[in-house]
Amino acid sequence: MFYREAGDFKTSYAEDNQTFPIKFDRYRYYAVLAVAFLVIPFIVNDYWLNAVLLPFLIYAIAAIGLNILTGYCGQVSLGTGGFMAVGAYACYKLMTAFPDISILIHVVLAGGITAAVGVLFGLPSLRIKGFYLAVATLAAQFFLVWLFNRVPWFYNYSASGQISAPERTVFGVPVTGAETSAWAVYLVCLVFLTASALIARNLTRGMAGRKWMAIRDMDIAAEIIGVDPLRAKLSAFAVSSFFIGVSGALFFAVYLGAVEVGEAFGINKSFLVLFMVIIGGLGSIFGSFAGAAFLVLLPVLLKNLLVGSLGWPTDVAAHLELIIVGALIVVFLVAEPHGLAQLWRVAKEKLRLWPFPH
Amino acid sequence: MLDASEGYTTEDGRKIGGVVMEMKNITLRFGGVVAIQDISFDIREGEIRAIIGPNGAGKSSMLNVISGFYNPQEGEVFYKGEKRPPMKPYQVARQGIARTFQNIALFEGMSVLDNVMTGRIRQMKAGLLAQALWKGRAEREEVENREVVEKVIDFLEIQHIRKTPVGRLPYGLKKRVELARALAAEPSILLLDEPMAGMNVEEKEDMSRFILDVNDEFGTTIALIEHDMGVVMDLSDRVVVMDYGKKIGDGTPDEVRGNQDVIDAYLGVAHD
Amino acid sequence: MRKMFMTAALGAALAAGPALAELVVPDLSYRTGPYGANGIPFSDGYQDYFTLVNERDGGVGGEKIRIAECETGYNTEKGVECYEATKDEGSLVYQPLSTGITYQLIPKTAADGIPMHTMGYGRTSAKNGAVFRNVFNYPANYWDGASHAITHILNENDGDISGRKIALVYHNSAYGKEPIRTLEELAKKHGFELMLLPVDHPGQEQKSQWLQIRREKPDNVIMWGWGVMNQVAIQEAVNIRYPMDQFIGIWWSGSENDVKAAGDGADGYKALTFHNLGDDYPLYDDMRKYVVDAGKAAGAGDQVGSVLYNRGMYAAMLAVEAIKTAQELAGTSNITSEQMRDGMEALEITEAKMAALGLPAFGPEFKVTCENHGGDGYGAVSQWDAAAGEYKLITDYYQSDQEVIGKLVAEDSAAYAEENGITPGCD
Amino acid sequence: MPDQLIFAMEVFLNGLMAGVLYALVALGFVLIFKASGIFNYAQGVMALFAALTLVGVMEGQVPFSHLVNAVLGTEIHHFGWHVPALLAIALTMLVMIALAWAVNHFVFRHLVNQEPIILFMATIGLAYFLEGLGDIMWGADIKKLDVGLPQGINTIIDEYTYNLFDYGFFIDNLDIVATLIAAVLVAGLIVFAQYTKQGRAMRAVADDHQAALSVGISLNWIWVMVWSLAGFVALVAGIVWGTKSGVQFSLSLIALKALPVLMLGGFTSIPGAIVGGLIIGVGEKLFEFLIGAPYLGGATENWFAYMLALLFLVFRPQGLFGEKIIERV
Repeated sequence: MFYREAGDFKTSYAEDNQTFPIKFDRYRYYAVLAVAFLVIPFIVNDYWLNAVLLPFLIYAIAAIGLNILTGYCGQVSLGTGGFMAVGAYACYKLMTAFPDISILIHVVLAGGITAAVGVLFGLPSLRIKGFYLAVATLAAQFFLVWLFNRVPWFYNYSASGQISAPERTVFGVPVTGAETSAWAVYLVCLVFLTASALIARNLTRGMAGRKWMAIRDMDIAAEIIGVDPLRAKLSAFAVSSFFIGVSGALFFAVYLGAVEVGEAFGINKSFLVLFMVIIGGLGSIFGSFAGAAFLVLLPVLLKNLLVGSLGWPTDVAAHLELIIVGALIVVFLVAEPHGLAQLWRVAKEKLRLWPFPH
Repeated sequence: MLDASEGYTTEDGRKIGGVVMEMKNITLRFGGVVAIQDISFDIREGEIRAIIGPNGAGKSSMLNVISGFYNPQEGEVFYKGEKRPPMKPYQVARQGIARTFQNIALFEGMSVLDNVMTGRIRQMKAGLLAQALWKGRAEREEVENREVVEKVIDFLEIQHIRKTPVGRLPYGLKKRVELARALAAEPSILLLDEPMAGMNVEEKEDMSRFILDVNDEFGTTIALIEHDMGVVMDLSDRVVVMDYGKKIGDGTPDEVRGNQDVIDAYLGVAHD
Repeated sequence: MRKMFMTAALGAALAAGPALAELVVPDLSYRTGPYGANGIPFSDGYQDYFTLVNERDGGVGGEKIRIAECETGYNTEKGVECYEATKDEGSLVYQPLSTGITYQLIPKTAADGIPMHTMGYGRTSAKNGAVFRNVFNYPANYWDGASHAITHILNENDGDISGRKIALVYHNSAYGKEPIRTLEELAKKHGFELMLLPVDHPGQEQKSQWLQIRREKPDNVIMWGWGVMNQVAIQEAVNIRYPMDQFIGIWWSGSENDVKAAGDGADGYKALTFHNLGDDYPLYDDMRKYVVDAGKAAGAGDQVGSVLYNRGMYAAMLAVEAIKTAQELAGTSNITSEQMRDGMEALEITEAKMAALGLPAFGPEFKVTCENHGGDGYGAVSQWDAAAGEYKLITDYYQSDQEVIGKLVAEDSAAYAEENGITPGCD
Repeated sequence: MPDQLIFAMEVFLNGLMAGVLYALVALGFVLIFKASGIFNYAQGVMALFAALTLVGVMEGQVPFSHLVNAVLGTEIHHFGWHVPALLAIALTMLVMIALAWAVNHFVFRHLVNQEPIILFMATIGLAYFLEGLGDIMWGADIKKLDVGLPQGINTIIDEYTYNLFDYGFFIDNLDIVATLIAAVLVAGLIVFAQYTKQGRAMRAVADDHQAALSVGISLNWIWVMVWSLAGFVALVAGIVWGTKSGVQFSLSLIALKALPVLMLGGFTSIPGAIVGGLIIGVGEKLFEFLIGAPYLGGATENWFAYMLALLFLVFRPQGLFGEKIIERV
């Protein structure tokens, strides 16, 4: 009734190619954007920002990146933490070396540097496939973390070995350092996320995306119809690492402000982002959002429910939280193995036919 | 040195041009097993060329040599008058050779439209940055190539499943989508690997019609493999017959039909 | 109150909550994850002391103390979440018990005007209160610890350790690397040879490091470990028959958890400390009476008197004393976090005070000033007695090498001030 | 002999021993992957869970006591008895079998024919679940595990090598015992797989699910059995590693040590796991000794194990014992 495509005609292929071909979807998308850009900045407070919104926005960028590699190109990677570290340390070195250049440019450059590193570690993907590749990317994870910990140049020879972000401003408003305001930080991350999602969407609906998916679905056939596997896989590694590098830079500079490589970008991070992508839905930009939201929000909600409302001891709550998250993952997979995005798609398809499903 | 000048006219009056591809003394081995032994033949512009033979005759290996998936140990491949150096399959594809597969090799996770669009790889050259921004060349290419693809979709009568994920389609339709993908490439040679395998009579008739129409309408050169003699003889202009990796016959369907070696191979005379 | 927290957490109450007639002390604890075994006793001790003060004295200056516990799992992101969830409740002082979380909170607490006490961990140069106005790390820090270990070795060798070989086995992280610079300076000063042996997280496999120690036979081994790394290191030291009395751990490598798995072999292992051990103090009688036996203990209530429990309790004791000082200074019992900061900066711990609390000679005496947020760097050495199953103090409290450390603190804090545009000052 | 060479020999031997410990963990992965194509991320957590349960049973701990106390306000902790090690191991095994049944019944039975990545994801959920369950059942404190395995330097080897080279080699008794246990375990698994009916059924399933079904083998039954076996291997690994470092959370991280072994030896080969383990153990220890510690500042073992496996795979993608892959269309 409310959600339909009948009567929603296209008169050109360009119209049919757009991101949200159905009018209703398009309006909802504008509404979400309007709320995100025009409403939330005015009501956001520190708790919501730091506990929920910032991690969500930043992890969503990382999840989009990993989804391009794993969901679209079919190359399972467990090196996300290491690549985020590259982004963070690149951003730190740029910030401290060129303090006069805008932090926004540094973040983008950090993404570029990460892309280059990603391509380097993507080379083995030409020979190694499937879970073997996943385990091979762990080599990148462990090596990069060791490197940033080992070589003092990366942390400017500071005594503690931690890197901390000095204050930088955008249009005169501080977005890193101690004196930031919630709305500014939020908007910076939101802009990066929106841009990332748009770019990812453009790439995946065009020829680049088709090449990646062809490699994912059947690499031999892809090669025979004209896809150069080397370039397709490496471009996926590059684009994916770019986003992951951007998210790593934001994670360090804007969200935490100070990080230590082993703790902030350890193997757990790699797994966490992979979980987001799989739970959200492989090969779906929306899935990246859903997965990030699920794994950022759920623990916070559970904690507030169990500790805040029910008043349980924090350790019992923390253990139960693990049990519940684990059980929910299994329940979701049993209900819909293709992730939250697929659940959403199915729901939409039902809605489209409602109220006359037959 | 290649004789590209001569052509011939088929029974139904189509003009067949010069040689597009020539296989010269091809030998392919896997370890100790000889899959193809010293085979030579050519494919001419505009014709429907068939390679037939019983199971295990080396037909598929031959097709894989043509499409660059296997590199033969001996022999030479000439394409459009030039000797083809050893190449990766994707490079061969970019020279304008498209193919279908015996066991359908579609991209199951993508929609029919996207599958057919992958056929346009050769023609779409926008850089990654342009694609990321969906501006300029990238946007223009998407629309222009979509128009070509839509023509192919119309031609093969698969408009109604345009946006359906391929994984959900029945077998016969998948075969048709695969043909569409190969056609979308506007190839100079179209290779069909057992296009009628696993089909019932009706589907076979449909497929035969499409093959003939393609050849007729776009003038596409077609090389196909089939082990079902009957269909092949009706379709093709010239036929190569293989058995146990050797060529045992080459000529028009009528010539081949009369060839004693071919009859023996199909009737199962003991080899000595 | 729980409902209150819930609404605040869900963002419905955006404005600062109404004035609360109680003093809120957040406890960013970790009872799960890789370091849960160490986080539990510390948090139990921290909470039990506040409970004791509430039950026995009716709070501090008539104000009850409310503990807002939040589980971090030793994870920096959760630590930040916990900080944001508790800071608007009027939290007086943070004690995150994690170097990583400390680093996140240094700029945040500075901006929010809430003090943080990083007792024996965190950023060492925070000792310089002129730069780090809101961070306190009394009574001792890592660089003090490094110096304590060397001084102890000096004392045992009649003041001459030139030519000795001393190995540092450390957790390969920011925490583990803390003592290196101090040790290098001290090596120059005293002429010993320093051998560095990093162990990667989590430290389950240390065969390579201990084979190297067995081959190169350093005269002493100093350890900067945490979590499972401690147990494995001590077990490996026992395995290669390293003389345990030449093996000295930092205070985070000196809990019962760390030595128990190695059994009798660990007898004689030494660990640094900046507070006293055991439960032979008058205060513990009250603790049993008012808290444990009354069923009000935090956690399982089975940690009383363990090293880390004592440390948590000591931290709470220092916090309560700082609250008292702050109440005196501010002239009100219901103090704010800014007033708490001033109280901490004016804190003075004397033997008389500790004795009056029922904790005679429990820790070193010290006085906090703006220039010195870190105490005077007194520490002592304890030794594990496997038969009795307890650590015993074997030295008096002695001071670290202030000459070497003072210089390092000044350098590092100046660098931080410059990088972050802080003008050092004490007004 | 030069000192450096003697030391290298000692490092080599210790590397072999470490390799056996890695292989022990890797075996559990291989069993499940071979029979069901599931990459069981939860194998490390299973080892932790098994070890926690074993200590809990031995010490007579009341399961869930903390939760019960928190909810009911009671004060229960221990039953007050101690169970002998062997009996406790048997009881723990029963728990692991029950776990195997539950895993199959509630999770994988519903995920038949799903893609490998989905199955992998399900084991991640399982890992979360077990981690929380283990903690809530037995508490998060460090537990000492002592089932009577010897520990410490082996004096016979020490003296013998001392007479030979003037330098006594260090070999840990626990490592020697672990090697023996691993040998018995592998021999047992091979005998089981080759000579028992269940073992043959298991191999049939590993080869071809459909074919196995068609000759009347119950897949459910085989999977419960395989998960039980993997549970048993996890228990053994938990005992050995738990004796070394105490039983606590980090025990679950030993899985990370097994992954490079799997890469090298292949996910489906038991001899691959053993030989891969040995290569990784020796490789990382020798690298640390020869290059890592003297030139790179140490702590190189973690990444070097993966790099070694990665380099190996780049040159031999089929792994140690795999056959050359011929691609077809």
